Amino acid sequence: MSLDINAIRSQFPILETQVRNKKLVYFDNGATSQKPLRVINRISHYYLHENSNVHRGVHFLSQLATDAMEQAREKLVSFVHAESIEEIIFTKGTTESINLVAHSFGNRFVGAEDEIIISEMEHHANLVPWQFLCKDKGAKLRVIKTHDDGSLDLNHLQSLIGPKTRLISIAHVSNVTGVINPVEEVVKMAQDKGIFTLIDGAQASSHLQIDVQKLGCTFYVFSAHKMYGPMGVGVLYGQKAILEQMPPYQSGGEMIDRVCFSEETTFNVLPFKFEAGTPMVPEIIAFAEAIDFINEIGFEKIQQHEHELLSYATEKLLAIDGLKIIGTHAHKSAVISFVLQGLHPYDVGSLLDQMGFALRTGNHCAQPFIQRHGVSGTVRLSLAIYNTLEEVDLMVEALKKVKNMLS
Amino acid sequence: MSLDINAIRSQFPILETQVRNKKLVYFDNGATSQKPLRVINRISHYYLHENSNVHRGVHFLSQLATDAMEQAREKLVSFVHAESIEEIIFTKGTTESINLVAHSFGNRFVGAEDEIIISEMEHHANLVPWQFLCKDKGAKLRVIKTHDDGSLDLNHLQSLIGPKTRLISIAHVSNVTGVINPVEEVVKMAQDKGIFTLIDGAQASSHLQIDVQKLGCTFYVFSAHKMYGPMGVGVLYGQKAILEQMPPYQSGGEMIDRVCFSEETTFNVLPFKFEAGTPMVPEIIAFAEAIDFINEIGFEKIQQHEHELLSYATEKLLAIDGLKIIGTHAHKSAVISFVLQGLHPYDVGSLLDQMGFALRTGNHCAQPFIQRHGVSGTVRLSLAIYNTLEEVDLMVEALKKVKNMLS
Amino acid sequence: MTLEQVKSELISEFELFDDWMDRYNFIIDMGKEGAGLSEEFKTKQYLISGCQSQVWLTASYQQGSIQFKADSDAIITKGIVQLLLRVVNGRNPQEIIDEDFSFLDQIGLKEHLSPTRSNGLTSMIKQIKLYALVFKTKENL
Amino acid sequence: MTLEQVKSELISEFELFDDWMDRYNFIIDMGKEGAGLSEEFKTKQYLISGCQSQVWLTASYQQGSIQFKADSDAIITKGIVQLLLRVVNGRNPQEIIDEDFSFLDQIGLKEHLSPTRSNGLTSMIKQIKLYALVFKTKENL
Ligand SMILES: Cc1ncc(COP(=O)(O)O)c(C=O)c1O
Ligand SMILES: Cc1ncc(COP(=O)(O)O)c(C=O)c1O
Repeated sequence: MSLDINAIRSQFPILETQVRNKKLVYFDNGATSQKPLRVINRISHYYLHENSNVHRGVHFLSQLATDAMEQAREKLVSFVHAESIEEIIFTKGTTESINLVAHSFGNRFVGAEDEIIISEMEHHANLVPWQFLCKDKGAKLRVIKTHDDGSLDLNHLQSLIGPKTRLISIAHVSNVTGVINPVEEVVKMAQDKGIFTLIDGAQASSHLQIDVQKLGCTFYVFSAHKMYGPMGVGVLYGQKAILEQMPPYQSGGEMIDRVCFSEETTFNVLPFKFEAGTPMVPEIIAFAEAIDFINEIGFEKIQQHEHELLSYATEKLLAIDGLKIIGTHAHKSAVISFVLQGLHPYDVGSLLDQMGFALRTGNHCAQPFIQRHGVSGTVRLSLAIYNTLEEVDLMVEALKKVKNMLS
Repeated sequence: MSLDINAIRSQFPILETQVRNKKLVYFDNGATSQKPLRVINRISHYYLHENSNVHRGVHFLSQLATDAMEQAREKLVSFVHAESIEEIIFTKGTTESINLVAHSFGNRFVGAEDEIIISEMEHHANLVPWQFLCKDKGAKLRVIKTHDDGSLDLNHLQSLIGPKTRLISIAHVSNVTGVINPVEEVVKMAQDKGIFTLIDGAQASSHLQIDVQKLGCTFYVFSAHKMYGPMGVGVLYGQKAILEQMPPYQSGGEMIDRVCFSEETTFNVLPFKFEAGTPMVPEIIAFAEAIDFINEIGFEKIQQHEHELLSYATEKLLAIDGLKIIGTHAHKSAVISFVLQGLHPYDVGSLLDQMGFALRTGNHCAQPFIQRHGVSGTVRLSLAIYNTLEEVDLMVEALKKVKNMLS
Repeated sequence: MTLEQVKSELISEFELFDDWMDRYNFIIDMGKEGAGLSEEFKTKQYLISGCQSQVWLTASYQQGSIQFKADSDAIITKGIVQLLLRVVNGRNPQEIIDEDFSFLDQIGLKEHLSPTRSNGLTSMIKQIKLYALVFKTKENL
Repeated sequence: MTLEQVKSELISEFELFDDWMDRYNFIIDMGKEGAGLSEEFKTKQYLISGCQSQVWLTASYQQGSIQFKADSDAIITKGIVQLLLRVVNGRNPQEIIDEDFSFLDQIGLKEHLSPTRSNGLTSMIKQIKLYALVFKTKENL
């Protein structure tokens, strides 16, 4: 049975918005996805019926909010196939998750002369924190090269791995090209040498089934807002044994066991040790609702639909003269980055915007990767479960118009 | 003209909730306040009509979201009377704001043997980050004593200030007792010696008018969720000249100007330098809505109403035999912490909860302060603009029943 | 009585109560009357720390059955502790290991056992089961 | 023509356009025809960095009036830059300092000037005013 696209679209009222008197076509899902009504309503419901601070409260509402939040954590455990709730830490998003690891894992496990490996295609969020850490610790940052088709150069990775390598941190899916990295292989290469791994799943979690135990990575991170969930919340999955050895990151309420001026302050158990301060309770609860939304459709149908969109769009776009796709590797998620010969992505994006299309242009927070491909930026089309073939057709037509105007 | 309490309450539908078949009486505002409909609706509106990622987008929705977010920042500028938007940084909340300062200010301005002064009454969020920093830097933490009535011992503070003092960080209002600290005086004492100041305004921002320029503090921090706004967002106000000298905290997208593997990575301008990753956009926008809610009532009326509640509740509670208020200082916000002789706060709280009252019991994340008063915890009543004298009456009656049951 | 019988008995006792006040009065009475622990056992060694109330627990093992003693500084917590001990005292390790304590649910005290309720009760149940496991292991040596 | 006259002229020109396409075609033409800068000036020194398109700006001052030259790698940005220069070129420092550039609003280009739009135009206006200020200060020395 295939996807009932109308049933899905009807859950996203914003898709019917008029933008500049034209119907919105939303192709900026890699930046943030739209949210189904159930997610939006879950937040309102929380504030209308359950709102309270969590964990420390004796009273009914506080218990209600706490239970809802902890049920959401359980849902995340199943979603990524973690072992226990102790491995699921709520953060602001992918960026904070990686910063947490860079700080706490870095402090415990990374010393002078040690090496961290990332790749050329990383988003700044999986790049700058490691630059900082390396500078701080006197460690070295090694960068895996990529092939022209946007895929990882595994031979180069093999040559970078050495006795000093402590961590390999790479994207599951590239946010610029949509190329899916062979994370299983990479983790395998790392495990053989006792090297830790972090997988940046920001662009994967709404498209691919995640099984951290099967994968065997040390850390896996992602953001709710890119997977039909609310802004302001994300996850750090970490192996319990490693999280336990890491010092806390932020400190304050909730992550404390005992505070004293004379004795050592002691910390709460996992996962609370890493969750200082009042958490983003409604966002966490609505995150679970987004996961239900995804699960109810199922990854099989999601992938089938998105693959169809991707193939169709790729074919139609390549038929445009002078259009070049950056990232032509076969194993891809539904993202297409392209340039039009002689045209600046900003110009293309500005005109498409006038016609109602929401796309992203620029360097996609991955400046080194963009430079490597010798362009000043790309136009990026990133698709989601609610996009349609008709929208792709509209965009291809619009693009032809844009080309005419600019040439 | 006095407050139309019914008009206010009607904006908070959750206040009509039945809890355990009794009408909810919500006295846990110090932990988190309830939200007026306009704040809740603002979040839904965002997701239904404006949702998009901010700042980097060329397209219409992205511009809409960005403008709304930056207008919210402007609103915060006026709210605290900052000089410019560069001084308003959005964080997860008070805890993150303080951690940011402890990290970034700490790295730039605090060295071995330097001293940081906090007070005995601080919330763990304004205590543990400084313990961490001091341990890390080899600096010393000095703790201002408090008087038995819960007020700061300014003579002791005077004696703690020395040539090595770098920062004084204290609460504007104590979350345990409601005592309002003489922050103007403290800042004055610090300024005279070139000492920096941080004011933890978590318990002040919905009760007192804030004017950071008049006050002259270096930093002022607070959380939206304690002031009728959403969870998951807060503010760090910092003086531009100081923020500019501080290194970034978290790193990733948005806070970067230029990233390169060979050259030094350069950072974005203030305030973005300190806002890595996708921000909590709808929360920020709804925060501005909460500020409108406060401004439309006005601090004068808020204070008048809350003062009336406080006086009334204090009088009624003190009439109960064996009840002792912790924090009897005259200059107080609408918070009452009390103990009932011979009774454990957990027992009192559990029974009050059965009767529909939402109060907080325990150490209120201020263990050292609770210990100093020789109790195992308190029952805390923290009032807000929508609370009524009748609710206080109900609570006093309930408390008498509780006493009977437990004695 | 078997463990199951004690549980049924408890459940029937609670069924008699009309409202929360009766239920809590019963628990409070259990707390007041409970043997508790003498001060020498209220030390860090026996402490199970909950954030808001403290629980102390000791255990001894003789002829196949375990005997627990416990106390708390909060009377309601102590009362619930006494309820628990009524069920587990005199049992053999395996019985305790197998017990899921869901009967507390049936007598309307579920909320006190939520792992997010920081009164120390959840930790106490963990500790009770840990003792049982230790005694069982010793037995098998 | 005075500065106000140039602005009025621009506004009337734009009023003739029926839709966004006409407006953008005009801007694109301005961008294509604009003098721009020779490569030697497209260096870091003259760069005003926006995140997505780059703008380069130079200025010279003679007999009380300023002459700007500018370029951009994006054609729309360059077109808008040409519009701006049509207004500010040949003016004296004070006129430029006093101009608020809200006429861009009136010709439907407000969005390009939003400080949150990272195309470098806002920074360019800042830079134009900075030049004016510097020249004015020199004048008064
Ligand atoms: C691959 C990748 N990593 C990290 C991030 C950062 O995510 P967030 O902004 O939600 O922290 C993004 C989002 O753009 C991304 O695409
Ligand atoms: C005085 C004080 N400081 C800091 C905090 C921490 O605030 P948040 O949990 O919103 O980060 C609180 C909240 O309880 C507080 O009352």
